[in-house]
Amino acid sequence: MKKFTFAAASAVAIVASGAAFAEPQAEVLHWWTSGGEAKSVAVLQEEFAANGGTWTDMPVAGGGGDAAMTALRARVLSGNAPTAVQLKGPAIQEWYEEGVLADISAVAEAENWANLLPASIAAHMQCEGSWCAAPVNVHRVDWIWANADILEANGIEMPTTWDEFNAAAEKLQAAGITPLAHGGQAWQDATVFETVVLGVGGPEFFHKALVELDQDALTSDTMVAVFDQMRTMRGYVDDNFSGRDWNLATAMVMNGEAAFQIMGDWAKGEFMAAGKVPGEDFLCASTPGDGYLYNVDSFAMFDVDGDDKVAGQALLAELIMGPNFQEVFNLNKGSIPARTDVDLAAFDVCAHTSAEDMSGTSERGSLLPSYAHGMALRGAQSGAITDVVTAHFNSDMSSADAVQMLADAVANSM
Amino acid sequence: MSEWLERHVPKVVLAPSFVAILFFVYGFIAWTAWVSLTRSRLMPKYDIEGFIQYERLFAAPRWDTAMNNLFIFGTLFIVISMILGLLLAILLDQKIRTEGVIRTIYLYPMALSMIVTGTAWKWILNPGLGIEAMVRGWGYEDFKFDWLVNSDLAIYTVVIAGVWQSSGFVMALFLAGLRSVDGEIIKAAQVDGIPTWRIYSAIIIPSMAPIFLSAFIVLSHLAIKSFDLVIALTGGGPGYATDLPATYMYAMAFSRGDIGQAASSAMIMMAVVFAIVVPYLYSELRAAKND
Amino acid sequence: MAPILDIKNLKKNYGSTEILKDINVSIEPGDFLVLVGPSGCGKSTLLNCIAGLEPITGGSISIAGQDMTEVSPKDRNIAMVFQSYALYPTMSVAKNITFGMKVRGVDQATQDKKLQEVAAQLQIEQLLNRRPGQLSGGQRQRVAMGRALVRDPALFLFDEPLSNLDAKLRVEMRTEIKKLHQNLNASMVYVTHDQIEAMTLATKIVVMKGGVIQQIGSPAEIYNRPANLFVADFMGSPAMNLIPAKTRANGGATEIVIDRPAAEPLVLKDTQNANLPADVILGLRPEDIAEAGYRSGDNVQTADCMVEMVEPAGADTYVVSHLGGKQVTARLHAETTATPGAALPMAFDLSKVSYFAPETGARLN
Amino acid sequence: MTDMTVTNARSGGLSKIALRWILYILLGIFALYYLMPLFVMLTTSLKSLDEIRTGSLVALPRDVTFDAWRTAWSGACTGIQCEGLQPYFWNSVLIAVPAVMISTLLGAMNGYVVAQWRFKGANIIFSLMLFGCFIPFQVVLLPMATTLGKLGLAGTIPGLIFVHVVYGLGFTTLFFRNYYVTIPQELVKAAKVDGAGFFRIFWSIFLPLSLPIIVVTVIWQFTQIWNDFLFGVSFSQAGTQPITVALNNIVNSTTGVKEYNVDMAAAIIAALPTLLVYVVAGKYFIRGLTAGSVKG
Repeated sequence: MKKFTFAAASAVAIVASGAAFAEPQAEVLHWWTSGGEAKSVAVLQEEFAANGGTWTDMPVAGGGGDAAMTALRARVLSGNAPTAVQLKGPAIQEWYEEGVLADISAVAEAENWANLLPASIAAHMQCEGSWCAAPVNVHRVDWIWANADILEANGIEMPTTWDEFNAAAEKLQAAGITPLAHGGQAWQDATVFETVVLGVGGPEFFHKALVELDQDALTSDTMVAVFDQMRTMRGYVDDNFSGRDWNLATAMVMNGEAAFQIMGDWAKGEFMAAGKVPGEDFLCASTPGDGYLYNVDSFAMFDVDGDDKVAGQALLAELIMGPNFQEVFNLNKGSIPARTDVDLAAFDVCAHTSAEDMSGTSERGSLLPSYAHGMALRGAQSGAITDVVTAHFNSDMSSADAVQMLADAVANSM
Repeated sequence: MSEWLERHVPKVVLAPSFVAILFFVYGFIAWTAWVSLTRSRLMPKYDIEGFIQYERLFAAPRWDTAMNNLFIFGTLFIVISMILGLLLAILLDQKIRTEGVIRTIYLYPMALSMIVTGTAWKWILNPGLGIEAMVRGWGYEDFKFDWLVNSDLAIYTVVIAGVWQSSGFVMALFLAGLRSVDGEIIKAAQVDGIPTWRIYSAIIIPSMAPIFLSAFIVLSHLAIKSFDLVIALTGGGPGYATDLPATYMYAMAFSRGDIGQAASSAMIMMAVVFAIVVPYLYSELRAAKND
Repeated sequence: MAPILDIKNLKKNYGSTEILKDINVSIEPGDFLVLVGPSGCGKSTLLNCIAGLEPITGGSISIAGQDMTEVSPKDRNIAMVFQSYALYPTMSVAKNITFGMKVRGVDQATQDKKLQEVAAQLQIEQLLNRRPGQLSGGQRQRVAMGRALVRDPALFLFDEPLSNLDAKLRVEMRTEIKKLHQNLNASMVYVTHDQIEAMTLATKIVVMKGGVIQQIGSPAEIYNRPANLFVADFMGSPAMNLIPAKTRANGGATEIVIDRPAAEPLVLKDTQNANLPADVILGLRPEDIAEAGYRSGDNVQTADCMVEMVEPAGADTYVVSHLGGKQVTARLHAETTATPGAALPMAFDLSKVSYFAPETGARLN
Repeated sequence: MTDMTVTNARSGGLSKIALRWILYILLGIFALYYLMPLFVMLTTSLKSLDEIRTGSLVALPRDVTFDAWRTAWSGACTGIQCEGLQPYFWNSVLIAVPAVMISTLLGAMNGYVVAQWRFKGANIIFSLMLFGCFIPFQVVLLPMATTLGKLGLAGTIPGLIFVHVVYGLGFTTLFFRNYYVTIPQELVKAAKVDGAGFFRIFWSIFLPLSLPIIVVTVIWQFTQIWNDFLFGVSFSQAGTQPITVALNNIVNSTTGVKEYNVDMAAAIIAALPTLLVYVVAGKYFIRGLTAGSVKG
């Protein structure tokens, strides 16, 4: 810890000498606007201000960042790019290829980011060998949340295989409880789908199918089995799931109307906001199967003119990866820090599980990017897959047809 | 010089607007046409690659659904809004004492942004929360109204909300039309002992043909541009069952970084608009010539 | 005296359509020129060209000795009264009348003075503060006139100003305009499709058809000696009888032979006109056919005619009979004893006769 | 038109009363249809978040609280600032008011030219402008962004005003053209003879005549511009974002805690100016339409 502080201080020194006397400026485009999120980002702003910087806030929420991306394109085309932008996954590389990203390697190398981040996450932050983005957090996507009372009342353990899950669901259904709370929105369907791919096919299959887009994997029997499981799970969802917001699904679990929900760890925030205690009122576990699907939020720096803004970028990058911000932000957000050396004492049980699993899976090579949250694939491809997944889930399409459609859609999106 | 200016002042006045429209509408359409022939992804690129984007577009089942939906939604939205608008206008035209209040009630949805109203509609139409639950709560346990969650019927809920938003405006158009019909004709008809409904169907409504045309144009413009409505109400779901060309295009351009694809879908949309608007313009111009 | 309005070789095209073809008209100060013709004949377009409201394709227009061909309406020293009156709806009557002066920067005192004068002249003093929407048709008409009068222009232009009034009011206003013309001794150009208006008002009439002037002349000339079949038919009510006939020379006179159904052809002898072609169309106004004994003169011929219809019209009685394959109307005295189905001796006053060539329609005598 | 009830009166007292009842019941049913979403929004905005989480969404509030309204106006987070809609409200006013005024004035001038000063090609120009109404706005975002950048208007309020004016021109011109086309051309002729020029005729004669259609156009444009999100989000930057972007930021959070009561209150607040315009000017709206704009 001490050592780190020293490094940070020297980085600031480097940055400061590089952009002498310019007061750091940053206009930050992000889509964290709801109460908890906003408070989390505010921490960053305060630190930024404490270091003499001026933070200009440019929030654009909506559609999981779609609206922000619309605004970003317009800003870049008009030659008026924001200083820093909330970007994630392959989109970072896509923007890099457009030649509009700034290089923050100076800060990253001074701060030794390469050793502080799990390798697969660090890869997302690099563009052709240089650092171009700073990670904020790690959301785990493959969580299954449960109402503790319901499980106890029905004598059910948290499932560790999909078969166990199915058995539990049958039991619950017989008891008149909706087994799975789900919101029928495309991205939620995709979230469930990728956890099933991971659980049924295993990490290697997940990587082949949803990262490499290997046609053999996409058309394999395993993929048919995945769609079969999706069909089974469609039976565990209540009739009115369509279009439901995820948080209303979470509320169903809280209120005892449903037993399980498969959702990333932001769902924890909803439970906490309602005063529920993890491990007592509600339970968290990874979805069946080995592996860890991460959704890493990060900030990319755009090429801008002006020493003040360049200084702002360096300072921002450094603060984002700073241990204090990583801790405070993630405590608020429900996620865990991206850097692995942050003290987790203040975090809850679920976060601990998440952190342990992250380092474990990182070693085993099963720390994988979430396709549903734009970490694994470029927009066109992940969108094409989601189209098929949601079409299958919301109709009586056969698994074989779905697999065929999936292969076609992926080919057509190239 | 001043003579010249005097003679050409109308053209000079119109020129800036015309140039603006030429550039910002037609220039941009040309730009879109160009981009639709490229492989633009995240940002526009300008190397022409042929009709690859159109081939991809027509190969995408989601685009089929979007066009089908536009047809279903467009037809129903326009027809129902017109019928409802006309009906409400006729009802309101019967010397209603509270007309001001009722008219405002019918008209206000136009003033609301769909961003949030969509959520309210989502709840109302959701079987577990809204109308179905309410009616079941009254004891009619078999009552079913689950269009929102049914892939085949969800597009009709979009129609319901769309009609809700726009029919008030159509009502206003028709009400204005009814009020501008020559009162003498109606008096004459009443003296002849023609029943009220016949007066409407045979005399008043046929005389409002231009209003039907205006309403049609406004409604088709809304139908083609419908975007917020779908995003807020169904998000295009279940699945992509309620996708419309406008939402398809937006998704391609801005969430999927597939600008070439978005441009090609925009061009097809524009062709549809063209097919609707050009006959209208033609009739407008012909009418102008007859003056 | 120099002509107050002189139009030379005026042409007007809309695209490739010729609206006015080679128009030549000129009037003296104090003239009341009426442009008359069926709708679409170009008379209103001509008026608009005179006003400068429509650009012309060729030729020239001069007003009060000045070439006005390229001059804008406001500088032509004209005033105009429109068919729809074109009163400015949001302005009071007073403002309507003074608007032109205000635009031209006439001082307030002069404006007020002129306004009072004109208002008194037209008896609209009590209307000055009203809006056009609160006025009756006749009152609007007066305001429109007032707006023109207050200009005191070299030339007044009227575009069918009476066509929106009811019959009684139209006659009243017609008289009023005539009186105005006489009192002011102003020069006026007046467009109408109503030939009675033309006859009663004009000192000079231009009959137009298809963009071409058919005849220019005094009302009497137009009425008595129409230049062609069109003018003959258009001017006068009931219209001139136009009867196909054959001619043959008989000494110094000409015999006119007219077929009639179920009877011997009617033969009339014209002692004043000779050298007519074999086929002619004979034009005779209804008042030039009388009951025998009621008309005498050098060139009056009498013949029995079968009466088909009798239409009493108060002061006169119209009698219709069949001649040369046409219905022929005669204007008889009110007390005539003519009865349908019976023969009646009738007098044809050939001193007033017009002959037209059947092919060209041109006047022959 | 106004005497329709006279006939009903003649056809007998009892059936007349019955008919009136049916009429009012029908009108009432439709009013319910139109009011339903507003009811849901209002009741939700008056509930506490706990009540929403546990209770039915479509029900009357058990305890009425105005906290959500207060939060929406001045406390909700729209980013790291949690000042509610308040600061954005003025941005919207600064955008909408000039944009409505300019586009209305230009539309009036254009409509005046197209309807009353026809010259060769004027109709074609008008049709081209009208077609501009139909262009999907998503299409123009990217080229417009480039253009605004070149003009130096990127991210500024004048830039947003400019965009709204350009894409409002088609409709405003259409409205005024259709209105002015019903005014006899002789009015212009008379004024020309009176010595008035193009602008004088416009200011002294046509503009005073145009109140009804101005009301229609202003209502239409104000609604469109105030409720615009797409342009607002694309062509603004920090400090110039309009209220719809703020509303969207409050409402549309993907992974945050959802406060429906605040969302609904915010939505109603954001819509208040347009609602006010409708209530106040609704009567003139109908009158304006009656006065000619619909006589295509």
